[in-house]
Amino acid sequence: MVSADHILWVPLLPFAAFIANILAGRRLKHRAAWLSVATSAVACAIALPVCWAVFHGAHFANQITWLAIGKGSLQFGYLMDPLSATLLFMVTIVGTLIQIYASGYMAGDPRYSRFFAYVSLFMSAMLTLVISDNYLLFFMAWEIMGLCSYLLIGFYFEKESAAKACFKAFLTTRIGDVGFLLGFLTLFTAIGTLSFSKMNAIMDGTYTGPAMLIPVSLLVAASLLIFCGTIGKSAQFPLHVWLPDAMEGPTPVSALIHAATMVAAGVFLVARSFSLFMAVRDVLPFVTTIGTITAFMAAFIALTQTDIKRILAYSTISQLGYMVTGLGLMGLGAGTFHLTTHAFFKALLFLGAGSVIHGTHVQDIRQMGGLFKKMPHTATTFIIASLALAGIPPLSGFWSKDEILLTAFASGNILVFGVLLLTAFMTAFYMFRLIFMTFFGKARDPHVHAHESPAVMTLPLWALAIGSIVIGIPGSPFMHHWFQKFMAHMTHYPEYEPSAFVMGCSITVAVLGIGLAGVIYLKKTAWAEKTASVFPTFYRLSLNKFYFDELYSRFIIKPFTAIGRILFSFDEAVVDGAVNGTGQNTLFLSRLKNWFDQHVVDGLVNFMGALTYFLNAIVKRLQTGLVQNYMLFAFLGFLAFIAWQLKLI
Amino acid sequence: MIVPLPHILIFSLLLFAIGIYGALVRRNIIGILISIELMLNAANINLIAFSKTTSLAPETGQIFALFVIAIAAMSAAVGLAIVLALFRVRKTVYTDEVNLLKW
Amino acid sequence: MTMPGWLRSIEFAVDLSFVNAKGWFLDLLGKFLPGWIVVLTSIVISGVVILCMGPIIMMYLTLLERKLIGRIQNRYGPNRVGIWGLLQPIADGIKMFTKEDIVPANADKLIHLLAPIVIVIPALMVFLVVPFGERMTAANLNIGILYFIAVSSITTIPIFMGSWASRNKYSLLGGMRTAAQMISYEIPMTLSVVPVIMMSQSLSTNTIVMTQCGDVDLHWFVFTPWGLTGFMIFFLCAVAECNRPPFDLPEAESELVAGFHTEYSGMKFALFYMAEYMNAFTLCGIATTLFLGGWQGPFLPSWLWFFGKTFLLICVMIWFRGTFPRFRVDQLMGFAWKFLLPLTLINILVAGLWQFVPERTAWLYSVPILIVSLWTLVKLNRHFVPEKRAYPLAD
Amino acid sequence: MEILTIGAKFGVYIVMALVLVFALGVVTLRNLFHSALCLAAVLVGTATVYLALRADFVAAIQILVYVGAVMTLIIFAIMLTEHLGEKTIRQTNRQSPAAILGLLGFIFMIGLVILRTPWPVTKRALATGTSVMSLGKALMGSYVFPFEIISVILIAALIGAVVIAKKDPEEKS
Repeated sequence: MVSADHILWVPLLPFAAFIANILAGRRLKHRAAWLSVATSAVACAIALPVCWAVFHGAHFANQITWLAIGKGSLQFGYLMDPLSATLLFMVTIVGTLIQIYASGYMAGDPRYSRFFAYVSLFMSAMLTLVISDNYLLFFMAWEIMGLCSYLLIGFYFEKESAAKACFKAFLTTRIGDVGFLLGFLTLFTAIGTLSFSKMNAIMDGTYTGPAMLIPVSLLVAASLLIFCGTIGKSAQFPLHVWLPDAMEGPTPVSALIHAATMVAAGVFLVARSFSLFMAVRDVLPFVTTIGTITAFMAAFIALTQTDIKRILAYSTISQLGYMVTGLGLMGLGAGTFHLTTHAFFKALLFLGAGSVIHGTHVQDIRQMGGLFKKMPHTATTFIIASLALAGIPPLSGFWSKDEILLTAFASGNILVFGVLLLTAFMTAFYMFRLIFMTFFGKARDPHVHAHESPAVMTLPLWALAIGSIVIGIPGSPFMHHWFQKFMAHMTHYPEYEPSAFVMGCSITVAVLGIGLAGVIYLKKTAWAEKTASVFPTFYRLSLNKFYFDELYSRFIIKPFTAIGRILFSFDEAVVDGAVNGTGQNTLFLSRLKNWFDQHVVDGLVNFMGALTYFLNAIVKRLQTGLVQNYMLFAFLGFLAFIAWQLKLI
Repeated sequence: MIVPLPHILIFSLLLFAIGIYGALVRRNIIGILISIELMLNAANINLIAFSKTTSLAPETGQIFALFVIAIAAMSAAVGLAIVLALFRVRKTVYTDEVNLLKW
Repeated sequence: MTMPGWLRSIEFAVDLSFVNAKGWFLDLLGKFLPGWIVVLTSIVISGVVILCMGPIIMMYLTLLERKLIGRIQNRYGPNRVGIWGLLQPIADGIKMFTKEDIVPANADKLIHLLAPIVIVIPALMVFLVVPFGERMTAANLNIGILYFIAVSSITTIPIFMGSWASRNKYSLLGGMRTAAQMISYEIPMTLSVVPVIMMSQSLSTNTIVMTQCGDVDLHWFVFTPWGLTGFMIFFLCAVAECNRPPFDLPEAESELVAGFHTEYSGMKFALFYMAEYMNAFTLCGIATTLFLGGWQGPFLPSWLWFFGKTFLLICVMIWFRGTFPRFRVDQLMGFAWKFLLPLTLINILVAGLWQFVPERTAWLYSVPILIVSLWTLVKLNRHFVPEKRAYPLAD
Repeated sequence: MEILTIGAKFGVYIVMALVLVFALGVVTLRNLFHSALCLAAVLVGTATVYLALRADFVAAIQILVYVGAVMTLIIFAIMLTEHLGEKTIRQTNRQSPAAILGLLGFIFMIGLVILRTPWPVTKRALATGTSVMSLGKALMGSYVFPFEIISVILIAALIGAVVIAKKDPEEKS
């Protein structure tokens, strides 16, 4: 356990940038961007050598006692094992590039410094999450990311839709977070520790600590609840509605948060607690089903979308579905590999779309067309990313998607394999539909004047393009599946031999998709409307996003509001009624008491006064001022005493 | 003991009664003082008479009589001094004219 | 040296002649009458003797005084009435009784009448205690001296009665002053008697005289230092008690006409006069019994010694009258309170000393103490300057 | 000889009666001076009663202190306060009937007590009169403390009386 404490600087630097930007944001003005980029770059510079060391088999971990509660104590620390190393590598690089791009994209925005403050805060939260070694620190970072997504989605809070979208995003992720919280607390009650390394040891049976009886039912509950966190955060099937609306935020935000890092956190969570899921095998089918459903459904909706960013959002959801299915099929390596590669080209796609919007100030692809010539850099990088996403062999997308398909096929889940193939076909189709409608063909909207983005935006695009080409190699046969073996160091999971059949199927499916898209949208543009009329129900379903929003609002929001209204009326009538009632009768009682006090108590007191005065009048006579009277009284008293003494009276 | 004891006690009782009467009735303060002297004398007679009959040492009664005489002399002296002061201030010696201390 | 037997029996017979006479008479009476009458008659006899002797002495004292004053003023006294004026007192008596008895108009008749009577009673009562000779004291009370002091203190009341009843400002003033003087001098007189009582261990006059007996070496108290001072103080107070000059300011003619008995005339005045002289005689008698050994004397019969000494003292008193000028009131009072009283206290102290220390050393101690105290007291009183009298009307 | 004792007893009773009469005089006489003189008579009478009770020292002291000193005080006071020759006004106040009633009750009750209780008369006391010697010893012996205190009180009373009676310097009346 060699410790690399300097790794702690990785999350702290962006945090420092966040504080600087928040406090001195107005004075920094455009320099705020350089501050954020600089800190991310330095963090990246620190992190890469450590990751390189971990790639070569090193393993770093260290804890400090954060909180001592009675006997037990809470340890916070960092854990650098293969999984966190890959994630750290991916997050730092992509984060820095996106921030460079954002400094160009956001130029001239009045709240420039505040944007970069939020981005830096997000970066520091993501980095802490990646290197954290226990569930609690993980959960804290997880929450801060939720906050940042809320702030960044609602960046243009003047727009009504943006405000509603960030609120919706925050609420849906919250539902997932609650599940995740309950999950790791039940886990804590089950195995008594929160730290990943100890949990892995317990699950693998190599734990040297005191033997303990672990109730399996608790583990099942814990894993399911933790998976809820993933569903919420990574926009899986029931809770995916917030991601498309999250596109209201500025594009770099969508790129950073809703493509590369934050949504990946959910998948990373499952990967991190993979030993738990391995220990509770029968939860995995549930995970896989959720994953496949999300993948298929998202892809299906993406087919008919017209907004460029919404299409990419749905494609992200479907790719996340892929990763979750991969993990569900015990393909830890496959899932993580796809996560890393997807981060690169999806970030590129979003940035490309960003520069398109930056150029044309329009988001609807039907108003675009023939932008290739006007925006060559953006177009080419965009096409490269789309090819990677579709899964064309030399690019990274093919290798990672192929791994997942191989795992599905090899582990015997033919139905899953089939659905995934269909999704792959649909992915290829809608990606290239997008390309052909925006970059090729004629300009549909005459008064849209596109222009190429400045260098500061195109350079990160090219960097990411190269990244998405290169990142696939470690997992590909050229490097003898180094990545899978690398992952195997961490936890043991079944590996399968690469099969030519699976590769063949995926390539054919991709080519078919591209071809069909080209035919419909380049040559025979009329067919587009026809397909809509051929499958009207499917078309309407896809267009309206399976009516999920309507369903939710219909079955969840409306009842809750109704219940709220009922409760409100109940409160109004009964509680306030009771309060006012008590108020009334206290008033009445006080008036009664006042009367009683006036007449009885004061009456009594006055009576006493009068009585004393009356008695006084009598006794007063006694004090005559004559000495001899007093002598006489004394003498008579004395006389009475004697008489009494002599028993005469 | 020429005279039997009860007779002397009766005699001192009567003398005492007359003294009280004087004290209660006379308006002149000096009159009151005189009657008080009378009462003290009556008490003295009793003391002397009892000193003869009680089991105590014979002279105790007489010694007490001496002390009573001393005290009586003192009371007369101070009383009359006060009367003089009163007379100088209020030009009167009659008790019912000196009755400011009343309700 | 002791006297021969026969001379002693003669002397003894003469001495007790009176006593024997009375005894003989009583025995005679006893034969016929029951016992209690005998006792009664003995009381009556001694009572009658005193009652007669008192006025007679008083009368001849007045004569003696006028004779002596005359002699002092280089003139003969009264010698017209009888041989050497012997019948003069009788003449005065008759004058007194026949004079008209004037009573002031709004005087308090009863009190006016009572005053002279009440003043004579104590004067006579004192004779009871005076030891005229051996076994010749009327009643040998064991509280003799105290009786004497008590009775002599009663005299202030009649003076008040006299001065108050006569409704006369001068008599009232005189009465007040006399009373004040008599009270002031009563205290030193009483205290000067204390040493004598201490020495003779008893109050009765008889035992006092007996303690001073001795055939030749007479143990009279006057020969002891405290005795001498005591005698001087007692004698001065006595003079003051009887209001005789030089202490007779209150009824001095020049000042307040006649003091408290100005309004008196005739019989009442005579009584006042008699009381005064009887007081003088008894005081001198008591002085002799206390200090000059009473009837103690080598040869002569006891009563002769007593009368001799008493008349000697009376002559001294009369001599005082002839020679000393009158005291002023404040000097009078000052002398009593500031000179005599401290001196008597010191005298008592010395007598106390005398009691516990042998004769020889006692003399050594007491004489210087007394001399020093006398000297200091004189020194202290010398600076006495009366406050300046204010004459509001004069200026 | 018992005739003498009877005579003496008779004499004592006469003295007692006289004393009571004079006492009434003290209380009822309108002229204050007369009542003071009656008081003197009463005092002398009580002295004779003391003699009858064989307490001659006390009798002498009684006369010396009471008649000599206290009477003088009283008479001085009367002279200083009485307006010479002023017609003496009513001397008794209104409460005499009540007082008399009370007194009669009082006399009746105490008289009852005196007559009813059997007074113990010890033979020894009857016989001897007290000599002045034993009185002196007692005074200086067991009663020396009260004796000293009495002297202190006398001094205090003396000074007190002087201070009270003295005319204040600024008071010119």
